[in-house]
Amino acid sequence: MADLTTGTLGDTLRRNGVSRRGFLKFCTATASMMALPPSMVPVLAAALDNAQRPSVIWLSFQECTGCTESLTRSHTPTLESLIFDHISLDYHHTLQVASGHAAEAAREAAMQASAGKYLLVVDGSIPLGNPGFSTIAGVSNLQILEETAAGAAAVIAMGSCAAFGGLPKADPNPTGAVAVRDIVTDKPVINVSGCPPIPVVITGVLAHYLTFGTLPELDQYSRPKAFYGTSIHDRCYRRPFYDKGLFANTFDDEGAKKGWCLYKLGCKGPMTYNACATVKWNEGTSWPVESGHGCLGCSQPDFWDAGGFYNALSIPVGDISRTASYAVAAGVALGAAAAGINRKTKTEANRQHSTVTVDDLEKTS
Amino acid sequence: MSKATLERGLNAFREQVDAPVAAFFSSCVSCGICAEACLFYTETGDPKYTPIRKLEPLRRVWEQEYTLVGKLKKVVGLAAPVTDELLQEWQELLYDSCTLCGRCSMVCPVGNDIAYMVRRAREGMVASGNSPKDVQAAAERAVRIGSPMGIKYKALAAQVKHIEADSGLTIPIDVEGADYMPLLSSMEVINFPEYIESLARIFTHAGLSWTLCSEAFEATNTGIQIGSSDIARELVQRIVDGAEKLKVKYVIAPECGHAYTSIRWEGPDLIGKPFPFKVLHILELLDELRASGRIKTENPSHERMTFHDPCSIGRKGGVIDAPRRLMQMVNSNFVEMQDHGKWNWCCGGGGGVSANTEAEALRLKVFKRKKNQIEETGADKLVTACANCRLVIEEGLEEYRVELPIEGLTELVARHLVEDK
Amino acid sequence: MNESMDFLLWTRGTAFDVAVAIFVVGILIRLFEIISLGRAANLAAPKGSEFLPGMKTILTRTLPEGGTFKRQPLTILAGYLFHIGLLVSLLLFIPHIELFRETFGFGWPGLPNPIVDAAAVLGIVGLLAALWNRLTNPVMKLLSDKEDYLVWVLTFLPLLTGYLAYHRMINPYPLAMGLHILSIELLLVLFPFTKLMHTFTLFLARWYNGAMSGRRGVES
Amino acid sequence: MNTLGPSPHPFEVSATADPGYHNSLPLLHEIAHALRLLRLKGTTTTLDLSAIPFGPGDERLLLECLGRGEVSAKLEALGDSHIWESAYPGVWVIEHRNSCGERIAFQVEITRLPSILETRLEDIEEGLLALQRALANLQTDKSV
Repeated sequence: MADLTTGTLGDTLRRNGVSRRGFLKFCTATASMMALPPSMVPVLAAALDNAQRPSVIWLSFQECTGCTESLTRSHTPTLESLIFDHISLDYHHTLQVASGHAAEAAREAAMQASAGKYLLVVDGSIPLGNPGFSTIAGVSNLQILEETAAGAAAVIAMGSCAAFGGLPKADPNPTGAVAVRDIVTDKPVINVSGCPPIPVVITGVLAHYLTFGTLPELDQYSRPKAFYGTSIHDRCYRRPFYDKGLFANTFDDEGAKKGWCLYKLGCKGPMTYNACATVKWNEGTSWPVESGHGCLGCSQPDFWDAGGFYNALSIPVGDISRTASYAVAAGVALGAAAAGINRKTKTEANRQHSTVTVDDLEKTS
Repeated sequence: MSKATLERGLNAFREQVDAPVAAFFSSCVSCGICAEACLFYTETGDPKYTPIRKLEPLRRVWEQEYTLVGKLKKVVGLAAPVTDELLQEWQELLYDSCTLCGRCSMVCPVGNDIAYMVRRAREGMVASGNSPKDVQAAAERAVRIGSPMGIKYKALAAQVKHIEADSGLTIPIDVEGADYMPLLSSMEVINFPEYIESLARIFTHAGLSWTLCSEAFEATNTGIQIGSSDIARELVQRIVDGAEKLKVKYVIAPECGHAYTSIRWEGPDLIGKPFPFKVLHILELLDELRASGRIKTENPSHERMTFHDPCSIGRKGGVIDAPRRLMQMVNSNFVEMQDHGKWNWCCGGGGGVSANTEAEALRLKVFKRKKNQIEETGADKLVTACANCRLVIEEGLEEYRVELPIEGLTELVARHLVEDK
Repeated sequence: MNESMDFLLWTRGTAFDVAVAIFVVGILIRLFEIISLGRAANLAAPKGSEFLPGMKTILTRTLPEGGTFKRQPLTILAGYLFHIGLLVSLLLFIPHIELFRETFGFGWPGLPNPIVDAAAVLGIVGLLAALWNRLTNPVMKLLSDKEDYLVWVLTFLPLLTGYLAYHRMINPYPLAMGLHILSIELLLVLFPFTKLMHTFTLFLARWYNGAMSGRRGVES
Repeated sequence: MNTLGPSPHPFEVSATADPGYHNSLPLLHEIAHALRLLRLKGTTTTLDLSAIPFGPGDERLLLECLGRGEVSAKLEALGDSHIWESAYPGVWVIEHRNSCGERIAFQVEITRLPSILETRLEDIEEGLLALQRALANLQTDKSV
């Protein structure tokens, strides 16, 4: 893994015995993944052939390793692996054999060797409440991130924790968790949100970086538009049911069996931007909505605190029924008070009435 | 001697705001539809005559005295106050250009009874001294002399004597225990004595016991027109006293619009107790007599006739079908105006407007609507049931150089009674 | 950092609670304010009853009298267009019904989205026509004060933001949704203290009108 | 391994029953349109099926509709790829799989011959060299 020999991706592939048709096939798949039009395949092929081998450092903070799982599980040797074979993953404390000081030494070596050029991938959020909440080799997450980010070309925040603070940040956020973007402000940060994120997204980002030497176009949340450009709702195959007003009301009713829209069961598809509906999960087998469960909105900021998972999106976060009941009680009390004041004003006016006679008709001048 | 002041006016406005008024003001969304129901707007095209706008002074008092936001606005000085200048400016709108016809109240999409509010707003105008001089003078005559036109019982007695001599009929005066006590409007005494003769003819024909009351013959009530319940109460009380003294069972309102409103609807509320007698409009009585067969008519006229509904009797009084049945009885060629019954257009002289010379030019201008309505029917004769409407229409037609005879429905019925019973 | 999502959560949380509370309390205060002013007893012998004619007028005033329609077609058409558009969008859009179900414990069937969408467009067109009418019709122009324009804006914004959010014409979606909810909260907060109250008081007003006519034997 | 057969779903979907969604139908129209373009102007079109939100059954419906024609090819490079002409000449289905058999791209190409099947010029050059070398070797062997 610490092989720092330079070379292009084309070299790597050919060394691995990849034919030109194989390479074209690979480029076709990559273009498809990056949502590039098929006409871009030759451009992609030419660029990838000459792509340089980048160094990657992967840091994990307050996280559950789900992101790493998502990325590495069952995907060897795959498209991702081709890319990953090409990159130099110089530090990943979950995956690497080395540990402790040896591992940290590897990280520092990579940082020095490729200063200003390496990509930094981060999963997990950073606790600001107390540096001791999460440390590696006795060094706080914050310190490691600041040090490592300083020499990075760009930072990829992998997963909703790194991108938005995620689960650790859920109310009341006991560790004072923050996202990478809250710490790293002077470098490009690409958020690859999701809990976990779709693995090909990171491959796509790397492919883009390798191909064009730049970062892909990003949305408002610094997420690659190619994957996060459309909402789950807009790409959902159940969308026609939403439009027709056909909804599942429970998880076992006729509507659910017929595959109707899950909006009423709390699907957060309309406000969630991700590529699940087309890329799907588990080797393209299925995805949450297809398997009968609404989208949780895991690629959106604060999804954990955005009201009940099983409440329709239009339902407010709080207990609106209770609020309304209290308000009715308060309204009746205040209304009675207002009524009392009005009656007093009116009674007083009646009391002050002085009878009008024909002698009073002219105005006092 | 007390005088009208702004303070008294504001207090009167405060008194006049009740739940309906508050509900009405809360509901207005300034859609302007009421303007289309008001002949003062349709005939002039001047938006200042939009009915709901005429209530601005009362609206301000409501908002500033009876709503939370209005009170807050007043505290921080954001509320536009009701001033003497405002009331002066609004006098024209609340008096000269409103006949209390109530047509706007019928079209308001949110259901605002605008005429109801104008009637109430006038209380504040009177108390603050912003009522028309002419109507003030009429009120004074009504209270001091007994009639807004200044006539006294002496004048009526002379007319009665004259009619009795001419017709050979008897007109009972102050007969205790009679069943029916008809009231008269002073216009009938002076301009249309035929009405008194017709009454005598009808009561005699039907064989009913009736009497006029020398102390309470005047039905008109300037207090209602100017908008002072205190004055109106005094005038209603005279009628109640007279009726109670003679122990009559029925008081019959004459062919006069606002008189019906005052004695039939506002009267009991003004004196604070239900009447010990029943109040009927003369047309209601005639229709009852027709239905029970007590009066019989003959030789229905073939002239093309149309009927003008006096607003206070029709739209605001519910006497709508009776005149139609009576017209059918005596006329075989009856034709309706396009908007009739509860949708009738006002003659333009109700609600004290005809007594107000300052309003004359405007009144004649807006009469165009009635003139057109009448002309569209192609009628040879106009029948109505209000002496005031009759005078206003006569004047209006003259202004527009239209020749058309006008008759009261009571007279028309009386003329067709079967002679020898 | 996550401004739009924080904003959405705020509008769906605290702000919504506050708005609903002000709305409910405000409406009750207003209704109490009105009804407490009372109505003098009617001592004149009635020609008809009050209750049923009042109820009837509540219904009949929904339709314009023929002559009025001929003279003010735009006022009436724009009024219908926007009221129907607004009510259909508000009451028959499934996400809204879910909100009512959550609040009141019961819901009702909704309409397919394209129909609601069309209704919203009609509502928007109706409101624009109503504004144009207000600015050009001499009567409405004279009658209208700042409040009339304020309530127009308050009514227009939810329809507009709802339409934009549904069609994803504002990005990101949480911002669109947040703006939509905020516009409704604005409406809710100012509702009890503006002419928007007519939504509730018109029932009182129409009833009083019908009842007062009814006792005089007139259908109003 | 995952093949073109239907995957198990929590509810039943059949190609004949109307499940209410048919993203395959508009796609078939698009294919027909592209085929017309190919005939008139010779324009080739590539449709990336993985960018289309298929519901359960959609893919099967599409493939059933397209059917199988007379040409079928298998490419063995970085895993197997299957390329076949549908029952409608000019409409090709291309399915790329990696060495684990996982699908990495799925396309419909409307063309006379899918470009991936064409031999690259560089490969021809290299092949020619290799062939010449082989021939030279043969001759050397003979001469010996």
